Amino acid sequence: MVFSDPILLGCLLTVFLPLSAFALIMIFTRDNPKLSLAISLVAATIPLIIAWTFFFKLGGRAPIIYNFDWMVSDLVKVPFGFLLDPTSLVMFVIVATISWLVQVYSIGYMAGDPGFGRYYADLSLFALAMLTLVISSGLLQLYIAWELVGLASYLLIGFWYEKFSASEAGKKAFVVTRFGDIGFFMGLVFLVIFYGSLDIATVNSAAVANSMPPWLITTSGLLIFCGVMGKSAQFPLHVWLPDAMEGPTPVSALLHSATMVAAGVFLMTRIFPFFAASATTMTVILAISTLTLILSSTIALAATDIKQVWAYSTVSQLGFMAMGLAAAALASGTLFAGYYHLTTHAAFKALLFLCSGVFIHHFGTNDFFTMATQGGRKLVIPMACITIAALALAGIFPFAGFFSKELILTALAHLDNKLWLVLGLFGAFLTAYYSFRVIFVMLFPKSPEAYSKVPGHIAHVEDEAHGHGAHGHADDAHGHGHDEHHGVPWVMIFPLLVLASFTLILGFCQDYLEKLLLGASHPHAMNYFLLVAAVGCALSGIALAWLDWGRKDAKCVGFISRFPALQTFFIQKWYMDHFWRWFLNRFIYGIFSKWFTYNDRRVVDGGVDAVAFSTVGSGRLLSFIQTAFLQYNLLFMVVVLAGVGIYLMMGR
Amino acid sequence: MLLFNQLQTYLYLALVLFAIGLYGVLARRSLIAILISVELILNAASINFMAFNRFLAPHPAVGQVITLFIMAVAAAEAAIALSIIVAVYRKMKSINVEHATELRG
Amino acid sequence: MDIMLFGPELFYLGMALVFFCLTLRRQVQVRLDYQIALALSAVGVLVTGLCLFQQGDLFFKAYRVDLFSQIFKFALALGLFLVLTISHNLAAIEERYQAEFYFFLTTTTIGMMMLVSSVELLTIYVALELSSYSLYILVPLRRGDGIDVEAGIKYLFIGAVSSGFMLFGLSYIFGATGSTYLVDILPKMNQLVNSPIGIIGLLLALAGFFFKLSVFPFHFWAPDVYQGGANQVVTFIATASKAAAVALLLRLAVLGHASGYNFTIALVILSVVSMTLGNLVAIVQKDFKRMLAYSSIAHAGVFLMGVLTITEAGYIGVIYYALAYLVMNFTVFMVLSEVAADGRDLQISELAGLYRRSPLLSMSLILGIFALAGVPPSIGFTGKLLIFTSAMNAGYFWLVVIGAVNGTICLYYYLKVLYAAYFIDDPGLPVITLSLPMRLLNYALAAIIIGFGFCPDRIVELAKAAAKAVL
Amino acid sequence: MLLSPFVGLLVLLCLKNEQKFLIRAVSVVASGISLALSIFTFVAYDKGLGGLQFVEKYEWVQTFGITYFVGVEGLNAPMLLLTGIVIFTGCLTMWELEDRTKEYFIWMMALVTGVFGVFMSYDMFFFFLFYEIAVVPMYILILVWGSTRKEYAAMKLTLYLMAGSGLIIPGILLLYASSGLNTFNMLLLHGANFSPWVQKVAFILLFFGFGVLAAVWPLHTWSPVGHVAAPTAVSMLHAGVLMKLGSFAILRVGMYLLPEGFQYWANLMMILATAGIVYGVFVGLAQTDLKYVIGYSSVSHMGIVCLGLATGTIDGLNGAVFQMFAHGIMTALFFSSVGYIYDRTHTRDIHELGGFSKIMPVASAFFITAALCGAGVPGMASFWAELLVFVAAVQVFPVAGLLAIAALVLGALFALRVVQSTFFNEPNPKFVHFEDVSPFLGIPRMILIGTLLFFGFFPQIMVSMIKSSVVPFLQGM
Repeated sequence: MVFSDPILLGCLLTVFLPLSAFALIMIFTRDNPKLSLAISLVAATIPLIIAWTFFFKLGGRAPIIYNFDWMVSDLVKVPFGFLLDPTSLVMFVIVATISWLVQVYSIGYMAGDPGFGRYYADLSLFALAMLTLVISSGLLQLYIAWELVGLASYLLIGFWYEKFSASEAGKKAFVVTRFGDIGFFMGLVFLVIFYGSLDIATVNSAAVANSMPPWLITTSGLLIFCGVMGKSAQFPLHVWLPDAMEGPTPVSALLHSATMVAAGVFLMTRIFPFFAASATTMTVILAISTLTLILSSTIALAATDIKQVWAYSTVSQLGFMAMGLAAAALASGTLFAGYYHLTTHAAFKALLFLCSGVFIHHFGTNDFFTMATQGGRKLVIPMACITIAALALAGIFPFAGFFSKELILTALAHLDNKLWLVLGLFGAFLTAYYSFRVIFVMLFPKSPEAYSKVPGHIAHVEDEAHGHGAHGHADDAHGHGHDEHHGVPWVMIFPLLVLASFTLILGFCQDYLEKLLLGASHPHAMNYFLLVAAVGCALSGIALAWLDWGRKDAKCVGFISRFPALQTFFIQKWYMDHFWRWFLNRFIYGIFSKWFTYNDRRVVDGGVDAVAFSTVGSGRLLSFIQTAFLQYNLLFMVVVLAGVGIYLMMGR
Repeated sequence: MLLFNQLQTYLYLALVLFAIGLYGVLARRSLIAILISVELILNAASINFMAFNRFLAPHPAVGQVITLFIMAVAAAEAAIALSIIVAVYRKMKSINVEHATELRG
Repeated sequence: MDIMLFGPELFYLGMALVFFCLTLRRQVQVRLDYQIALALSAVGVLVTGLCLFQQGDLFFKAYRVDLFSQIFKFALALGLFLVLTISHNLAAIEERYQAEFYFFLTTTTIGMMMLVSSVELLTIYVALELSSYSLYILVPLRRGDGIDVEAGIKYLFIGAVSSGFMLFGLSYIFGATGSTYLVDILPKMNQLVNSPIGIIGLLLALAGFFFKLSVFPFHFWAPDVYQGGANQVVTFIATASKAAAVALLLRLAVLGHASGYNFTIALVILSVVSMTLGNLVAIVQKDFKRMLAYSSIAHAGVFLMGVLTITEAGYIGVIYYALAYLVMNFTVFMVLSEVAADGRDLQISELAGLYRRSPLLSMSLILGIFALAGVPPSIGFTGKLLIFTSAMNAGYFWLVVIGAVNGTICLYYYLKVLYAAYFIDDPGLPVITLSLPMRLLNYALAAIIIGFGFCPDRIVELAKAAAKAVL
Repeated sequence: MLLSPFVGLLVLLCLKNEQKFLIRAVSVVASGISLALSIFTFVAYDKGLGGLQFVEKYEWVQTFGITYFVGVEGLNAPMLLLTGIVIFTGCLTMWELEDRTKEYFIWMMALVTGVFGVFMSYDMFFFFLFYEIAVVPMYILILVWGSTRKEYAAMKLTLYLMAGSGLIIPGILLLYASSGLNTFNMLLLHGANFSPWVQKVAFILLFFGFGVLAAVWPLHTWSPVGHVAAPTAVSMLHAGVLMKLGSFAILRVGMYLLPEGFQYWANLMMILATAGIVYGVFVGLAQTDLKYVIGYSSVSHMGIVCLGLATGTIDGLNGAVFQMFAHGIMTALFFSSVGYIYDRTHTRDIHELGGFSKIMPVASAFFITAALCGAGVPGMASFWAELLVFVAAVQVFPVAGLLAIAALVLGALFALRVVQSTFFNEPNPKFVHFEDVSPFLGIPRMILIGTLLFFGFFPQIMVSMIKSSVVPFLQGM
């Protein structure tokens, strides 16, 4: 049956090839880099082909659903299945493509690393999980894949586990996303109990709204959004994503910018009608995502680690997508704006990371000021690509970001409250500023002394260990021997070019994609005011960046240094890390854990021991009855006998 | 009714004897004195048997037989007790019960 | 009069005569005495076994021979035989007294055999005294520094006072009912308990029997005697003597039950106190035998629990457990006397390294201890469970709860023994070698403890028939 | 199946102390046979037919209504499989044992006989008998082959469990006595009409009695101490199988025979279970000894089992039994990995260890897998179990259910904290020279992981098995 149905076969292959690649590498070929690579690449290429084939063959057709029983208990019925509709197909393609590109890229990036095999195994695991997530037909299956994605992320972030910061970051990522996932899980449990099915198609249908009271929809919607918050790094659970940059850069490109973190937003699009059924939910989402946008953009202003900048940029863009979706839902629009931004963002952000990876690989530092002073712009292709990507990020025509951002802003403009739009525009301005801060520094490097005033920047390599956090030397610990700076290998350049071309093309695929996703293209009236405002914000951001960083006699301090308090606030990341650390130490370890342990040792266990000791003690006490003196014994005997006798007489 | 022809008289007599014996057992410190007190208790029982036999029993011989048995058994008991007391004296050079206080706890 | 009815008693009487003659000899032949004793007691077991299914009355119906009595007689004969098997090295008793040791063991066995058959007050009294007096003498026979005579004197006086009480109580019962036959007394018990004379009589009478079983508050002799007596003598007291006492109590308990609710409550309290006190005090003991003495006090409480149900199930349980107790207690004492081959008192800590010194003995020790603690699959567990079951069936819920809790407490000190035997090692202590018969004995005991614990059916059926006879 | 460890025990008794290889081989073969048999029953059990299968029944003591009555149904088949797997892997794990090998395996076999017996018995007498047989050898196993305060731990564990038995005996006997049927046969007792008083009293006695073994909060303190002291395979068996005896017994004796009592006390069960889940995680967070950490995670996971039982729904029971199975395998894996590391480094302090992924990648992979399973990562068997339990719990006790789910976050933190400090970071130079798990010793761990993954990917095999009995079970209530 499987073989007679090529579509099903394709789906199954997509899932099981990476799985078997993971298993094979983990069990057998971990210590053989070549073979591991081959296995993993095969397992990445075939899904890629399948994805594109499906995309073109099935694009316009009605959703195809396969369902098999996975586990059937009583109330809980978990099917294992596939849902191929435009929403999943687009994401399918994105994931398969970037996944494949990153695998290719990593050949160069990770060459010589002792954990090469393990790296590819983990990538395969990720591919398995992410692809399953994308094409799964039920929410629970999606959740399972979601968790597995988290697992892969954990393994990949902590890939260089010898480093404390890396393993710590992995742990943080897992636990923080888990925090959100719990909400997701609770939401699913609510759905199971009150609705009975987790089938995506059913959940999206109107039946839900009819069978569940509104408060329940709101509650479960919000709970599910908790999962989105965790995975897509929305405030206040965004803290893990910047730390996740401890992982190898290709991983950051794949997981922590393009695909995995987008899974949250993908989930929102996946069950968009369900979310849209509750306005409260959507307002909350809108508020949170806007806050996230502003927060992360401001933090990015002050970051000196190139990956940190892009990480916060990712956070802000994810917030932006969520804003788009929420706004669309509130204004009864479509999911296209957010989804489109997701697509374009995947391309240009992956590009940004991969380019940065080239620099990091080459210079052995994450600090873009150092890269700049060491001649970063001499790597022409990466420099060009990174500039393209930054332009897209800033939302400049004709790059992809321009179109998708404009769509989201349009959606925001449809809202009654124009505050959202203003904040969105402000975010766009900040985005343009911080991305071109990087670009201008790299393009027009000054002398190292010029950057010494930049807070957080480490001027001398020797000082790195004392630098801001441990991020200063993220990648040089794994020592993959790039001391001789030979040219950048083609396996690393090739993905850059592919992605750059996507960045250029995607903007003009808007109509095609919209038609694909929504069935029809809505030629929307260009809101020229908005257009001007958006581009204006972006350009002013770029201009400000030029003033601060680009021009010859730039002060190289950033406009934000005029407000020292704010600057510190931003450098300290709004004290969110502090908050969580405080929360963890203070409440979890300090109060609950400590006192429960104390209680366990002293009260519960102590009680048990007390019973034991008092038993022994009473034995010792009672043993005094047995005196050595015969007549006391006899007396005792007589007295007891008399007592019993009296009792019997009384009771007569 | 004569006092000595009443069951109660003998029962009280036996009870008093029993009490004296019991007191002796508890109060005297000499092993031999304790032994004698035990014999008093046995004799109290004997008196009871005889009295009951005389006044109540359907079968006239039972109590007397029992008493005879008690006397025999008491003799044996005395013999055994005395022999052990002799052993005590040999090892402890004392027949005071207060000196036999090794085992405790 | 069918001689078979009185067969076992007659046989042991003959055996006693043989040893009486042997005691009169001038020169001492220890090995010969031992061989004769062992051979005769083995024959005795055989004889008793042959007489197992005899039935009838003797001596003007003062003496009842039924399955119940015969089972216990068999147990007694077996107990004697077992004790003699570990008497091959009587280091604790001077050689010239060893013939007397056998003699008195035999006479006390006769006394106990008579005890389990007696159904008349005077017979009971005489049999009880016969069995006790021999033991009074056996205890101070040990050579030692004086604790033996101290133990003997305490045993004697507590025993004498108790039997004095008993006799005094019996006299009241006799007076109130006009009969000395249990059969005649039983129907009159009901009105008897309403008079002070009846209550006092019954209470005092029970004193003597409780003394034998070492139920609280008549338990004071047990620790001292266990510690002070020679190991073999104590083994006999702890095994056979206990079985006889249980048998006697089973015969008499009907009386107590007939006396009504209050009396039963009193017995329940005594049972609870016995169990708890015995177990608690046992925890703090250092001397192995003394600990076992307290354990026996606790077991007396368990027996009492079964006895006071006065149901067939309870009696089955008690009979089963009495037999089981004989075997498992013997097992422990056997280990004890083998380890303390020179006849000394064994401290618990001196069991150190037993698993190395003699794996077989340590296995027996584990089985014996687990059986005493009521851990399955052992006869101890099954017996205890049967008793608890019957008590629960009779409605003593709290008694069972307390009993079960006590089961936990007792485990503590039993495990301390295992701890010493299994965990502590003293390399200085030599390996213990066992003769072939001893090894066989060990295996046999292990087989019995496990086998009958797991498949109690045959014994239960037997006990059922016996219980029917006595109820 | 009952016989194979028992026969193994007998054969072992006959072997000489010196024949270590033979001793090990015999025990491995014996446990292998029981594993094979348990797999056979699991596979051969006819789910469509349901009910009791492979029944053996003999009159044992007629007077007291004791029958030897064993059988297999959907509830105990997974438990038997679990036992088979754990004992087999446990025997393999202890292959290197040199000290008093023979005795060790004898006691192991005795223990396993008891465990199989409990799971299969349908007669309360034998149920209890086997229960005790399973519990008591622990004392000696810990005492002789244990570590870290073993005297204290062994004594504590045994007394604690025996105190539990002290509650069980009155409970069982109360059932026996008040039914008036003069039988220990559970199927017959099921039909008895117990008065409400009996239902309540007996249930609470049995719940706490068996709850001790199931480490129901707050009766759990023996468990971390015991696990720490016990030798590897014993920890595996103990946490993996023995603790399940307790929860299984609550299900089989308590809930089955006393439905009203269960209804009456369900809320208490729920509260204790939730307390255990949350509490175990919090306390575990503060531990630095690896085995303590696992011990408290067991407390937490057994809380999930108990919560599932307390719901009294099909999902809840399915989940509870599934969780028993999954947790058993998982903990066995945990302990076998820790045991391996401890045997070499002689420390279990997570601050002292470190970087073991470098030193022993395979051993660490085993542990990390277990830790992830413990954190409830999908793809492992325990995820499904927890899913079922949580859904049922939220349905029946919303607050408790949500609390329990929330504790999962901490569960993740809990697991990863240990993984991080033990296996990641720079290796402690003291331990660098140690070798990784040899392929032979890797086999048992691979089996355990394989089981976890197998039932993680194909949960339906397990769930349908359990369900085939749970449905009639609940109908009977």
